[in-house]
Amino acid sequence: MNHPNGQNRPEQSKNVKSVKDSGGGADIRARNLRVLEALLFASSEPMSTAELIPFLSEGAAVEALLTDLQEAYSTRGVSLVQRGDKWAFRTAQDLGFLLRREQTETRSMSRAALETLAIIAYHQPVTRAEMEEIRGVAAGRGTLDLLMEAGWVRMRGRRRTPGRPVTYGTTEDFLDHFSLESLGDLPGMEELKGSGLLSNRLPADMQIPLPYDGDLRDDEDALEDDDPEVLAVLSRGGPAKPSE
Amino acid sequence: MNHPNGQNRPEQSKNVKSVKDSGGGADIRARNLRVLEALLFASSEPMSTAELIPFLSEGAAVEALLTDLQEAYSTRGVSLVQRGDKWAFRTAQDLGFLLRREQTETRSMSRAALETLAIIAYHQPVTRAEMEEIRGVAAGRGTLDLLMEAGWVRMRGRRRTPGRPVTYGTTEDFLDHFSLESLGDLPGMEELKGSGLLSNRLPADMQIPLPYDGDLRDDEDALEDDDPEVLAVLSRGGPAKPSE
Amino acid sequence: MGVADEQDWFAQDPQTERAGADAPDAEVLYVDVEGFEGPLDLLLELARRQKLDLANISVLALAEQYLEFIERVRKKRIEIAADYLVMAAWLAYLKSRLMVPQVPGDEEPSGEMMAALLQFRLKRLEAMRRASEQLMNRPRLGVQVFGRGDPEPVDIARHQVWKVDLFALLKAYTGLRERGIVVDYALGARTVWSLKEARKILERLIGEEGEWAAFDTYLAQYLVEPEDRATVLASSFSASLELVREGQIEMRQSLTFGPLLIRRRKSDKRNA
Repeated sequence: MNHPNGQNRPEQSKNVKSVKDSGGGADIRARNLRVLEALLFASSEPMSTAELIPFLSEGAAVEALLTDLQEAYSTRGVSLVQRGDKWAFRTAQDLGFLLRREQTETRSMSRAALETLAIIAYHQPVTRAEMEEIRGVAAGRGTLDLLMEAGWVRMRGRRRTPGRPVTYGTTEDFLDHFSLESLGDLPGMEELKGSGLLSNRLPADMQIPLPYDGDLRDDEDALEDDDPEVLAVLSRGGPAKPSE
Repeated sequence: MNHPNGQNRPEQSKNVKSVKDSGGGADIRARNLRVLEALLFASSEPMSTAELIPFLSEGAAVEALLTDLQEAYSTRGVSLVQRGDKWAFRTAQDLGFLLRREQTETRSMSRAALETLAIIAYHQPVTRAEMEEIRGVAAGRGTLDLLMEAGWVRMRGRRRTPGRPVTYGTTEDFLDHFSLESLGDLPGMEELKGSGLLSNRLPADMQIPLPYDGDLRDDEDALEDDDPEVLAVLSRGGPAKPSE
Repeated sequence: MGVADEQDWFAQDPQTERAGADAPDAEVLYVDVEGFEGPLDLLLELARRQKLDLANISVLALAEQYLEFIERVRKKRIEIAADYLVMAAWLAYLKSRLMVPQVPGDEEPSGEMMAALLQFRLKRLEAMRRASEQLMNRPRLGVQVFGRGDPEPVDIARHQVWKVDLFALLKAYTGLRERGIVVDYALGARTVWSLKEARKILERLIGEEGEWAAFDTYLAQYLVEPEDRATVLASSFSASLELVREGQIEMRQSLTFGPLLIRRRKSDKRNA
């Protein structure tokens, strides 16, 4: 989203009615909350704080405002939720049974695809060979394509090991779809961490990697735009922006 | 949105905690408000009370609930608005500017457009046929449209000749953009020669006309508002006020 | 624990509803192998029949069951994927390692290590399988949780700023006007003296005189047009050098940038 032009800023601050002595600060805060409300309500996609800040008053503490707003909506029919680094309004989870709609997309997803998705989510960054090792079976090319097309999985980079295999991870859409604030919210995460089952080695080593969707790791290289594997995905009609 | 299936209704009423004497009523009301909130938030279209009722508790006063909700949101960044007999959430009116962005892009003009503009500037009032004669090339419709969209060219009137062709001239914005106080500031033949823009080897009979952007000339008729060509420009997304 | 009968498996297996007890054996088996997502999946299923808790399974019994199963499938001449055979070979090796005590100095992983590894992989697969189920049971966007159904689009007003100045406008205009009258001042192509031409002219001009004369004076009539000067002088001078080399003329210059004198070589004429 583009930043507003310069004209909006002064208009915005002038509009704030600052009548009472200490009322000014409260008014500004109230206005910032309204602005956040309006922006997040109007968008169907989660928005980052960077996208929101330009609309707030100078030096506004956006995180604190968002937390306040989240609190204000905690008992309502819609909630303000955090999805990775972004925020969005979503219908309250407890009303799900009431609003439930049929969805065909995931119905058609094979057990293989769902297992692969779970492996990527819990083991990321993970290579295709590692996925195959965990499932004990060769992964069809179609499975990963399907997950990338759904927008849940992306290519992250290339592992700095012989053959430079592509590493995969989940996307922000994945968090949004499964109502997760972060990868730490993945179900059973604590238990899996404790059991050492997220390791590629025997638990004897007790080296427990956590799922990681941050920047490239030391052993990952960035994907080039003209990377043959990226191009192959694009030509198969995969996601246009795998690194988004 | 689909109506809930039959199973939901009983479950829904059971879920309501009705413990206290009058507290039960308040709980039901709060829940109904939450449900309305979620439904109206998630709906892709405004919803009628008839569509909302099946989701509410038995005998709920939907109109009163909607009015309450409207009241609750009256100071927020989004408002509950009534559209006919339907209801929807919309960005608060005073925050509409949040959803408007200005975007400027700098472009250079094609030679055809520049030449056409120059002809109009020097030869105005000028008809399309005359422009084509001077340029020696048929003018694309797009060129004139572009110049009108840029706000530099306007339709002046119609020439009182067979076919009553539209005459074109320049606008105030044109003068503004090129920092001309008036059309008289456009350099004449001698100045053009002096600046080296025109060579000295011009035929004796060549003339650079004196531009004219005054009132309608004797051979010009005013354009009517419902003139088909004016309407055609408007329908192509041309300037709303060509004579501005 | 003994080797389970195949009919037992099917009776207990919730995944293979298609395989009825009365179906022909071959078909049942075929369907069943296809029903598994690879050897690890098959092992996991076998392990589940043995014990619910993977931590307490007998890996040896598991290996035996697997090998037995594969053996029976092969006897029925049903093609099975290489993955299953590789696993069978590994399990056969595991079985041998488990049954024969480890010799000191043996570099190979012990049977116990291998068993632990298999157990780990089975547990990990089971964990991921459970995780995928839990994931699908999360409140999902578009199923139980909804975003804004009618998002309000951002209205982007695009302004085009044209990069045009008065000079460009005037240049376009004058260029256009001049383009219209291009015929009137079309000049002949620029003169270029070729060496051959220059030599011909020079030979004619020098004639038979045999007197010293300035190079320029010979060419005077050709040097009137300023734009021709360079080509006339350059080509004539080159041609004159050629004539000197052939011994037809002589050239003389008494000081730097002084006048260049030229005459037909007399001796040359005499000799001829």
